[in-house]
Amino acid sequence: MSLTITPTAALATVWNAVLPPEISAMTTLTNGDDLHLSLYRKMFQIRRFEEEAARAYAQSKIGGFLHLYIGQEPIAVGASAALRPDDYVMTTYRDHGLALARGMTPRAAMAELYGKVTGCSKGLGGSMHFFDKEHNMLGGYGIVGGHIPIAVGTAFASKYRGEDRVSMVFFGEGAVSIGDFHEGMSLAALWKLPIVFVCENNEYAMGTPLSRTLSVEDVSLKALAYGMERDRFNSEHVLQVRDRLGEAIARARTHSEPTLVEIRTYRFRGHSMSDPGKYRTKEELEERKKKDVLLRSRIELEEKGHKAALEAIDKEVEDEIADAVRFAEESPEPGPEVLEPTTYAGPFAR
Amino acid sequence: MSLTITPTAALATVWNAVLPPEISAMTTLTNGDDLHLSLYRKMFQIRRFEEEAARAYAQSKIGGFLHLYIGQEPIAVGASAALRPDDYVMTTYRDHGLALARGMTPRAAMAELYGKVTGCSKGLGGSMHFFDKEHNMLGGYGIVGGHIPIAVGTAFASKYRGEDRVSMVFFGEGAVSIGDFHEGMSLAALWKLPIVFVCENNEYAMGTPLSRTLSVEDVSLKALAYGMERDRFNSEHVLQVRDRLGEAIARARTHSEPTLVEIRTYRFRGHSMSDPGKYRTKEELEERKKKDVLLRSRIELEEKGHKAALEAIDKEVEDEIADAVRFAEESPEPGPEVLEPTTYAGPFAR
Amino acid sequence: MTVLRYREAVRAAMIEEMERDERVYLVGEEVGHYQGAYKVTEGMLDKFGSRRVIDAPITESGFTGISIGAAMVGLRPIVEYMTWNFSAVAFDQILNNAAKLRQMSGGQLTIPLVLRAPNGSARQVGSQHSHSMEHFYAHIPGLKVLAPAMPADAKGLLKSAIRDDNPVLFMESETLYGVKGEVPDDPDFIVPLGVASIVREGTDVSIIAWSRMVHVALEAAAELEKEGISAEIVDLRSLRPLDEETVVRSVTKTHRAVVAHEGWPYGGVGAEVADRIQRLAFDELDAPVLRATTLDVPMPYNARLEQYVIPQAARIIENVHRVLYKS
Amino acid sequence: MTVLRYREAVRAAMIEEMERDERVYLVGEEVGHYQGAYKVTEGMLDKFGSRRVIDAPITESGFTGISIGAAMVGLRPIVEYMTWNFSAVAFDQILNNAAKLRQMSGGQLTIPLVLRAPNGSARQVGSQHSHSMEHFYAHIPGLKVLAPAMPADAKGLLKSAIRDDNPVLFMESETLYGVKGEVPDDPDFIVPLGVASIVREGTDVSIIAWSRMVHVALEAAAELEKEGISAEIVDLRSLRPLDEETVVRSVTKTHRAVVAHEGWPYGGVGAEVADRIQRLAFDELDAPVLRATTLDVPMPYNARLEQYVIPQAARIIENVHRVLYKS
Ligand SMILES: Cc1ncc(C[n+]2csc(CCOP(=O)(O)OP(=O)(O)O)c2C)c(N)n1
Ligand SMILES: Cc1ncc(C[n+]2csc(CCOP(=O)(O)OP(=O)(O)O)c2C)c(N)n1
Ligand SMILES: [Mg+2]
Ligand SMILES: [Mg+2]
Repeated sequence: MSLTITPTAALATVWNAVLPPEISAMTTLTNGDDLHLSLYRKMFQIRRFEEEAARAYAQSKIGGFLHLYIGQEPIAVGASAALRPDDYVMTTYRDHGLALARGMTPRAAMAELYGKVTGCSKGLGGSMHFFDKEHNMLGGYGIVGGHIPIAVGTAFASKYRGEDRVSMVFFGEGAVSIGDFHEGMSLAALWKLPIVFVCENNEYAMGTPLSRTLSVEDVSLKALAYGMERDRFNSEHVLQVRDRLGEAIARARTHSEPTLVEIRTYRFRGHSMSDPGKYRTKEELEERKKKDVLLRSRIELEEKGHKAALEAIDKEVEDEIADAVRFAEESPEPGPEVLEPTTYAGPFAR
Repeated sequence: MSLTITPTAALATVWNAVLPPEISAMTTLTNGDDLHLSLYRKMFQIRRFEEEAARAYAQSKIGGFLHLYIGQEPIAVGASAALRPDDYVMTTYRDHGLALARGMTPRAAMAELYGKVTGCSKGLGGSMHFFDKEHNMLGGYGIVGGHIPIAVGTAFASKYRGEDRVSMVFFGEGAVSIGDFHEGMSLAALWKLPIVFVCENNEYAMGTPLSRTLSVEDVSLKALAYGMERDRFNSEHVLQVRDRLGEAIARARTHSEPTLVEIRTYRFRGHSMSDPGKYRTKEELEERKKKDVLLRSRIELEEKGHKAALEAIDKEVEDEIADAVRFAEESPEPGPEVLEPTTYAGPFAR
Repeated sequence: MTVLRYREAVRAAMIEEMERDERVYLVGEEVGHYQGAYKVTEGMLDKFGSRRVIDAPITESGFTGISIGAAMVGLRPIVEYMTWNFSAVAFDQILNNAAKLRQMSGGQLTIPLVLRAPNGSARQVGSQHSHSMEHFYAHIPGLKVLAPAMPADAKGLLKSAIRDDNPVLFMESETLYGVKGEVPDDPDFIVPLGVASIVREGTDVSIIAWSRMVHVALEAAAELEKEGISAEIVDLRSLRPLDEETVVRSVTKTHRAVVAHEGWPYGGVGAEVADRIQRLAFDELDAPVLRATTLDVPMPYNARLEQYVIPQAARIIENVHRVLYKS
Repeated sequence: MTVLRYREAVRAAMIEEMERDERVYLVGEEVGHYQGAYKVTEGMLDKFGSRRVIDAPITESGFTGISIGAAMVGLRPIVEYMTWNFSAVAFDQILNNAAKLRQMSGGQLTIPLVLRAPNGSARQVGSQHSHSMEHFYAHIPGLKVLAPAMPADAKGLLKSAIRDDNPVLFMESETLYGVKGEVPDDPDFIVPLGVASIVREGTDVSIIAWSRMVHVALEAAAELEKEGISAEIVDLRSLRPLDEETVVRSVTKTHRAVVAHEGWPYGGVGAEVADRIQRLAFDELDAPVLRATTLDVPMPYNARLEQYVIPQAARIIENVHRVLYKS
């Protein structure tokens, strides 16, 4: 286990500087510790899953691209806590966190990274393309912005059918300049569709800082152009994420109105495994790691006397991940026979 | 000549209802009547050019699409009066007005409609693709929104070269939902390029009224998402258009900063010649025709005692258009030999 | 049987399938209140209401993506582009999502989606509005591509397309919309994908065509008959899947082939057909396979030049003469 | 002569041309501060500054359009896409503006523009990131398309492309970037467009390839030699214009041809080459032209399946055996 705990009281200072007080004022966390523990468990599972994935990648057991979510876990986990199981979610290539948060098994996830037929996408998708229909995790997508209209389409379907499902789509701040973001936002606002757009603003698009990407730092202001509701906050606590997204989800579910939510966050690893991350200083990174929301939860729960529960979680999660790795290692690879039926439903069209 | 003059004092009432007073307050027109007469002449030339084009289209002398600018003339003419000859302009398929306003001869324009080799684009482009490099009219484009980044690129070139040219790009309110509008705006704002985006909001995109296209009626609000300056006004007078656009042009020229300008206008004809325009009532159309800015200029100039000058203009323009038609009729068609050299510069690549 | 115009056959297919299946809806620019830019969807808004006949803003990438998303969760959208040209701004959605979602999800998802629009040259609409887009899309596994020439096929194939669980691209033609033909009324009438039809039997040469060019090929065949040349015409109807058996059977009989299509000569469906013939019927061929295509330049506006650039009966005849070594 | 890697050869071409001509600039994602996603542009920001080496946000359609506009008024942009896959969102700009502006303006405008990026499969990057985009673009008149296999050709052709007055699409390959070769230092060294090169002489069969597949073809030829089969390899280098004379000359000598390329089998450049050979060298052919291509499915992530789908030396050899009727 590579997670080291550095207890520190003074968290959340950099963050608050960024936002006007009314928007950064934290929602009161009136929720029970049980819930917090279970969300902590999920965040921790994601963290450990990805640490092991990084190790397997270094051993060339995983190929292609591997984009880690480490540092951003409270977003996927908080969001999933606010959503219903029948709500639809979609995200980018940085998709392990959301998939696990929604309930994909670490086995199906790790096996996919290993390219095994027992993986969630039969080993055809890899890290960037986690799909889990059963849990309404409708994919990780590789083209920046391209999944945004797709997600709007799932919201369209819910409205068409008169269902009260909500769709939630995640994307980086690097995606907001591309055409499909604009078209997805425009149509969701015009047609009043039940969707929440979540911009995970981790300040970098690959090596490009936000300042070289956007002429307006506040991404949530884009909502004004569409007459859409907006929200903006720092990811400071998994329950806060759950509550703030909960408001947007309620707006979608009850009034069929979309919201753009910008959540400020930070990724502790490079853009992908092949990125040495030279574009940011060691100091910046260390500073941000001190504000790790996962750590913050652990400390809070420890202070509240849940040491034993946390240790149990540690053990469970370690076992789960070890099991997932073993499962992935031992699973068979897909054979050529999977290719044609995954290209077309029904007879092949040549 | 099919232009009928109905003198009426009470113009501009519908218009003012649309806008907050501070934005609709008309710029004082401190300019000489000579200028007004010359801009009137240009508007009148465009009107008469298009009336003759419509007639020729009905006689099948012109084919393909023909999108008339009738009703919107003060925009192209006011804009051209505010621009320098070396500034770049680009627009949509509804491009006759801008081409003539920039100085394209009615001969080159009419010959293009007739598909003759003496046309501005050698008869290869037709109505939608008027180009006149000499006058820096860099085209009429057929793909909605596609020309917006192109125009931004000309502004990029001016800045790259350290020139103080300005680019101006025209598009309809139907174009603002498409990806290329967003990408063009995003990059112009981020890179601070000397360009003016002019949305000619004529309330309809083909048969679709603005309310079914945009979730926010005020198109100029889109500027907020990019931190861009904006302006918004009704096209009420050609000198007012010139002055208001002049401000945006000055901002681009002096500070290399882009502006989004929304100008409310109205087209008196269908979307193209094949559109019967059933989506709007006769009453609406008649009401709007009463506010014809061209007529307004004529009345104003008449009231100021320029009757003789106007009559001279009538005659000159009639002669010019008749000459253009004659020229187009008599010109030769392009032969197959024009095809390859207009596909590639230099040797053909097969 | 009723005599319908091509546009009416397309409309009938949509109406029947929308009546049959509540999950089917139609979205596109001007498909509703305006009754369709080419009046294909006339009356459909009145019949089905604005929930199922949806006017979209000019956002082809957006509403294509939305329809892929809706299909992914069980609806069966029909997307109308005003013309196929405008699908170019939605190219990524078609290539990377419509064609890939099933595969990326390891077969968990199906995308029952129809994209339809007029394709190819119209009349003097210039270079940005005259593309034959099938040449781009037929290349892509995961998609199916249809291009019927006859009203009955238009109806029967569109119904098959709507019932298909894959993304199907359906290519109509502005210049075919007025063409009349007998069309079965039976709501169960469908035409299966991937089956070519011999629209004219002949013995001396096979002309392989689709969409509007089938009619031009028929014209050419009538001319050729006067010279004593008997041309067989294979109407592919379906470009992907492509019925190579029927093509090969025809060439095995005639020993000579000309592929006639709109669209540029470099690559595309025409090159694919030529390649399949030379590969699968090499020993049967008495002459190289030739192609009568649009010339290799952007489409000019001028009427005469446009006709010169588009393949005409004369260009087919010329190529037939060449494969018969009669030129 | 210096030994350079392919990526260094590409970089050298850009640097030399940017030094030579102030109108040339480079724009793309991560080309500047990050030194290029694949380090092709390493050091260029330092050398030329942020006016001429420009990091762009993720707006491929936007910065492609901007570059077309800049080219239209006299600059000579080089656009780097992170990979050619991402050009799909700029497809309309390339099809409708880059390729059409000269024609729409009746020849008034020229578009001296280079679009470049790695193309084709990389390693396990999955179905959305493994496209061979030349098959879409070579179809379009108004564009030129290059796909060099060797460092010297990469340098010489890129220099020609930058000096060309037309939009030129330049296809590199992530898996070629590390390949080394002798490259002339002379700043006046260029390789003309539209000239194929015989990279291996042979008498029994012609293998026509481009880009990475030239190296795979060389591998196959070495194997074939052990069996006593002498393969000639034609490296097209330039796909549009396509040097059909060299191809025909080779086939006239060997009487058999296999086209080897990445990308799907339906249509595309491979079908075009096969079609040209059967058309222009019909009487010389002793067997049908065959093709060794990527299989007709989206690219799988799994490493072994990916290798199975991508054309390998074995697939080329198999097809050579077939055209020699040895299988
Ligand atoms: C259309 C497109 N262009 C470029 C890329 C390459 N690319 C992948 S991720 C990425 C950066 C995205 O940054 P951001 O949206 O902030 O998300 P993050 O990676 O920070 O989560 C880029 C440029 C792509 N996948 N798609
Ligand atoms: C991408 C694209 N989609 C659709 C069309 C068809 N089309 C041409 S003009 C038009 C309406 C445009 O309306 P607007 O932008 O308001 O301009 P206006 O015609 O009113 O001047 C449409 C839908 C097109 N040319 N390009
Ligand atoms: Mg980011
Ligand atoms: Mg309009």
